[in-house]
Amino acid sequence: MRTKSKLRLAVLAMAGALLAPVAALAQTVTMWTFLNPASETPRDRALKQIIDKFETANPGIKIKVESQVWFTLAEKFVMAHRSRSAPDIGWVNGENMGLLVNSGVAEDLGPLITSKWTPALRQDLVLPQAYEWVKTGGKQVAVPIMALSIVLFYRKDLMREVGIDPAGIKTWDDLAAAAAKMQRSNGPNVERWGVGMHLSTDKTTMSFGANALAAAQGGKLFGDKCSALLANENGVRALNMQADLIRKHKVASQESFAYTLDDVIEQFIAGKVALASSGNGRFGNVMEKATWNGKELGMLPWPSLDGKKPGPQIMSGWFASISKDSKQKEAAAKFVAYMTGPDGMEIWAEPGGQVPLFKSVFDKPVFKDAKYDPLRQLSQMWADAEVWLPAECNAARTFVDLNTATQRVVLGNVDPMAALREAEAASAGRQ
Amino acid sequence: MIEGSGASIEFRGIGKRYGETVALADLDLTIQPGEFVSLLGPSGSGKTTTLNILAGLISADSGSIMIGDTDVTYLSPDRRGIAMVFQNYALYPHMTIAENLAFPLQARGRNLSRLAIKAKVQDVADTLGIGHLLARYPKEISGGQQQRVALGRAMVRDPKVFLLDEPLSNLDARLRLKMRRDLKALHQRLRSTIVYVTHDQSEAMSLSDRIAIYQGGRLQQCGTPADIYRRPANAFVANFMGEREMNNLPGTVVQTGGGVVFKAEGLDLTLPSTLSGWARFHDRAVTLGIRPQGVQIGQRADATQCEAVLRLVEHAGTEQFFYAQAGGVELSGAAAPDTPLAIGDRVSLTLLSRELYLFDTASGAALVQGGDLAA
Amino acid sequence: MAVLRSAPLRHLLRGLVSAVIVVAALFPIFWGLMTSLKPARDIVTFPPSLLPATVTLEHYATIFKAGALGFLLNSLLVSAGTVALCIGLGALAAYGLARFEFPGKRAVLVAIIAVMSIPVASLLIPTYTLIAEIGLVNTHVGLILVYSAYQLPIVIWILAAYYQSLPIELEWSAMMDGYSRFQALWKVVLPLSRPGLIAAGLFVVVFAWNDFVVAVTLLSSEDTRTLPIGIYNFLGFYGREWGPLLAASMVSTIPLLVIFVVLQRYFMAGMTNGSVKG
Amino acid sequence: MMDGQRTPFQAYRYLLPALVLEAGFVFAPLALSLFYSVHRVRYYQLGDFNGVQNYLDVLSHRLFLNSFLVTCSFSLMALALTFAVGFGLALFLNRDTSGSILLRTIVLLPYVIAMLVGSMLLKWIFSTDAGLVPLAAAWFNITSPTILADPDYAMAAMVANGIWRDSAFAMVMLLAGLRSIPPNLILAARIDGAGSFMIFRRIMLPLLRPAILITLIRLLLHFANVLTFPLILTGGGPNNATETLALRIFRIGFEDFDLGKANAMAIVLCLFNIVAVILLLAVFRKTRGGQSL
Repeated sequence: MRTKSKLRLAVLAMAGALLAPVAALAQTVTMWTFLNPASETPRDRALKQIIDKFETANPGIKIKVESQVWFTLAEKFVMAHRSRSAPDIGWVNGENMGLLVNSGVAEDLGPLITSKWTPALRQDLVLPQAYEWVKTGGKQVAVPIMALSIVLFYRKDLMREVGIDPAGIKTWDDLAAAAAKMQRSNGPNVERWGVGMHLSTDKTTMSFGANALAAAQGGKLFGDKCSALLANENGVRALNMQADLIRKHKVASQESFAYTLDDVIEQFIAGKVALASSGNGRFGNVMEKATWNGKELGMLPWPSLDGKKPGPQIMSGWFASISKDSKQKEAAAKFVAYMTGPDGMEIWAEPGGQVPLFKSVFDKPVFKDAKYDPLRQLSQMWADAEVWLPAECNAARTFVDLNTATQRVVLGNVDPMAALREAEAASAGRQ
Repeated sequence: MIEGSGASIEFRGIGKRYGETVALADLDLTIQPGEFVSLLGPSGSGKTTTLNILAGLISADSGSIMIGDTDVTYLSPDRRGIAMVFQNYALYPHMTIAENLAFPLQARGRNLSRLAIKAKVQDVADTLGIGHLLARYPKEISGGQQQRVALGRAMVRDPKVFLLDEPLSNLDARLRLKMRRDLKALHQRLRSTIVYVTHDQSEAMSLSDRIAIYQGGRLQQCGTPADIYRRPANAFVANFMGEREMNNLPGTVVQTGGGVVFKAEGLDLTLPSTLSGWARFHDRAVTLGIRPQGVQIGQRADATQCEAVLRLVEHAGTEQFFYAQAGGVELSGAAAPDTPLAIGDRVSLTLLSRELYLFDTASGAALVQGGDLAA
Repeated sequence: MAVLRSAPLRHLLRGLVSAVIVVAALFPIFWGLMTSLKPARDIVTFPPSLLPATVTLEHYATIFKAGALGFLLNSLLVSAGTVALCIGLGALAAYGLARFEFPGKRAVLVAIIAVMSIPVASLLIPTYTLIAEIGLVNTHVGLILVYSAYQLPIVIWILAAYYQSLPIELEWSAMMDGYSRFQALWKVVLPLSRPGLIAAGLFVVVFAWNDFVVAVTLLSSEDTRTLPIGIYNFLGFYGREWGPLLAASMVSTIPLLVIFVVLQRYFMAGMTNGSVKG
Repeated sequence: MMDGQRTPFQAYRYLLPALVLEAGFVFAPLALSLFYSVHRVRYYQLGDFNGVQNYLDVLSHRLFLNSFLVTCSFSLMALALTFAVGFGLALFLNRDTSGSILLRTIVLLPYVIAMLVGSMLLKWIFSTDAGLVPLAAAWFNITSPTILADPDYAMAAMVANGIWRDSAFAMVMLLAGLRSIPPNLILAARIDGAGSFMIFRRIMLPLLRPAILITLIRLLLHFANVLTFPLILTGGGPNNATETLALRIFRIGFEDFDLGKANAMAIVLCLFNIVAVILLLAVFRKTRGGQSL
């Protein structure tokens, strides 16, 4: 028996050694974000600057960043909360806001941040709805860091080449025609597709069809109690429009069904597609990395089915929330307030390339430069067509349902209405 | 010469090396049709290599092999018309005895009907007395029965040549004796050529028409059991044959006034007059060999004598073996079972002349022996 | 068999099949390696070039800047811990199974088979809850314990078979010589079982080093992240930037390759003794 | 006994630590899974008991049948081909020549590198962007197929992923089986006049039965439950053509945030495994009759 207890001791000792937790400093605020301050993209650099400036101004507080994959960030935050290992601050993307709102893991930021605002600051907001959007039961569960929408990227050089005026693209048919002109083939192989679509059922977000449908329904995708509004005439038209880009107009690769948003952007950067949807947040990144002249990057307002009004800008973005379990809510709130306040916004705009969420920041002389025109254009587009889908609904997966329906129609030869009914049921099943 | 249904086998200059090691050196050996030949030797002596080359399991580096009139040197095992019984029987564990026996008959190119196979299997099984075991699996029968199945699997094809690789070594002593007898009887009846590998000299002696004895990859001698026992070609063969090792006394032969004397360490043995011719070996280092059976208690006329003290006595049923100190050497000898022997007794020993051998110490080659009175 | 059916045709055929095997097995890895050495702009050009026109280590620099070294160390720690725990507990348990008849033996054997057939995917969520409950979520210990629980059955299975192939007389004689049963296991059985231990250890390493499904669930912070999670995150950070992704993949592959190339003969020998005899 | 009183329970002194670990980290989560599966668990928050509702929900979903069939067809195809290739490799590389040893090591590489990495490498090869597929298509002068966006090709790609990675596993197991056949038996059969095919069919195959069975069971369980292949290589698409049961569990749990249903599905997958193994055993038992004389 002696040898055995020795063995047990050894096992315990080994376990103990591994268990020894990393000692945490008293005033270290941990933040989960999808950015990586050590990296070089514009937004990464902006975050680094914000943290540096904040830490200089507040020597007692250290901000520790732990980078996560963007598409699992929200769920990780909620799960970590359940296991009492959540960070103080967690970033949540708009598509997954339902998770945050429904799970109740976020501290009310009203008393900590927004109630401290001056009336002047309130008047200064570019997107007041972004704040209202993440209020539930009077509680402010998060505040916006950057607003994003899925926009249409295009290449000015290609448009010029084929002689199309971007302003003339009003309907989806216009878009298909423009795309067809910009497409380049070499024998049986297409070297450059007209449009890049992300129709995968994996890690996805709003696609063309979802935008068209929302436009046709006056900006609505959900009815009461998060029931998705898909299976109707508009839905069929939107779905067919999306599917026709592949099967009829042949301006999008069938591989679209395997593409995620990331894939499409990579294609666009590589010059393999002429038009692509993307989060506007990547504008700077695309410009920098493009294998063509990045200055030729432009944004189009969304077309619509009838061409009367541009399609909606379905708003999303990154939001900051503070865990209810945080032991240092005050310090965390201080940083969040800084990061999302006017000072932080200036850095998000330059070098971050984001639309600052305070008008006063945009009015500063430095932002008069032409290189900020895209940001101005964006905020104009938002003003024209801003739409917020209900925060409490699991919208991200409803977009997937719509993609699934499109795949069913094109690859499975299912009737569009039937496919949409399935999608609607699937969406309802998870709310 | 025995005539039979077996085929002759001829090894011509067969050699096999593994790197620096010579497994078999330049083997020439002819086996007559129907002959039972044992390959005898210690492990690593080349006997199993010979068998495996004959079976086609390994290929020779040089030389050729004939079975009957066919040169089989480059033939695969299944085309040599041989059958083999392995030391551990190599019964197929997943087949019943019947299936095991039928297996060789189902091999490619043997278009036998189901019925014919069945009849043949039954026939062979009955011959070997295992007809009642056909439905069982190998692990369900005894070692002796497994041995018979292995034999039966070899017999079922009526091969011209049987190869048996120490087939009795996994059996207990009594069963081994019984199987030995059965095997002999079987050979008498079948008259196939049998090549039998063993390291047990008594097995080889009792079974074989001829014995080929190996050492260090070389064939030392090939002859009838009596021949090999009586006329060993060298000290190794002489020592290997027989239940017990010979007494080996290194020394010299000298001619003195009293006759021819063999001088060993601290012991002078005066040879009888019949062996006076041995004086001609006076100029070389020789070894006097004598089997224990040739060392007896008591005095006899015209035989070599010496005085000794008994050191150890073993009773072995039919006889007694003793070890006695004579001068500087120890001699082992045999006595009748009822002879009173006690340790410490002083005895007179007689060394029977016909049991005396003289070997060249350096080469081990036999020079002369007491049985050859002409010498 | 050795009896000469000397045909150069056979050699040619063998060589051809071998070549096909090598290409099929290695091409994806080779292609990944070459891609990881190409500058970003060359990666997506058509037609693709097999070898990089210009070799760059920029992608490797990128991933090491993003903390790949830390992930590598975490993976080493977790793998080593899992192997140690699995072998430790497995060697004991396998001995119990190999050398004793006891009530409940059948139940234990069935349980071992059962554990091998439970899908890891189905346990992820409750395991997370449980691990969180005992405060081991986002720790290496938690991961090691879970990995070990998943891999112990195969370790026990391999080792029990290996022990059974060893003559029990060796232990008996050790016990005659005054060793306790446990000491006999430690001093006689285990040293003789080295191939079995290595084979079992390699199975465990392959799992622990490569797993990402379990780790992605149980780990959250950057400090604890193992290499596959690091790579999975690169997938999120860099999207389709194949350069850094493939560079990270190559980095994750090298340590295991080395281990396997060195130990592969033990791997075969350890599996050979009895573990497939049921 | 020398080290204390011998009892029938002595063995448990050796087994206990392992049993405790299994109980804690396999059986307890399994029990918890069962518990969750009969509760409403939304957004990682335990809700009310709701009986078999979760089971009814997941089983009645259109995609359940789809993923069930996908899992079945993927498992069977991957199993058959991987086993065949693995067996071929084992026979081809059975001898211990230095060439065989080198080849065995090479074949093992896809098995030892991370599944995630392997699947990513293959995705890179199969994607149109890498240029290999269009290049190959150009050789044959056909339109370049979009492998990952075509339901059939995507399934084929996943099966290829399985073969590429796991043939080595089958090879190792079967080689081990081959090694456990006493060489004498093969020699004896050869001398008994059996040709290579007969030796293979009558001696090797029957004696390999345990090894074959274990290989098949482990491969089947691996394929039926594999998550990484569809998650990384195909994302379950297109048109859910490669969405296996395991991926669906993952999706329901981590994308729909419905742990109740995910666990119900997990229990269903467990049962699927058990049934699959029982079926395999039954098929195996049946074939046994055929080999007798």
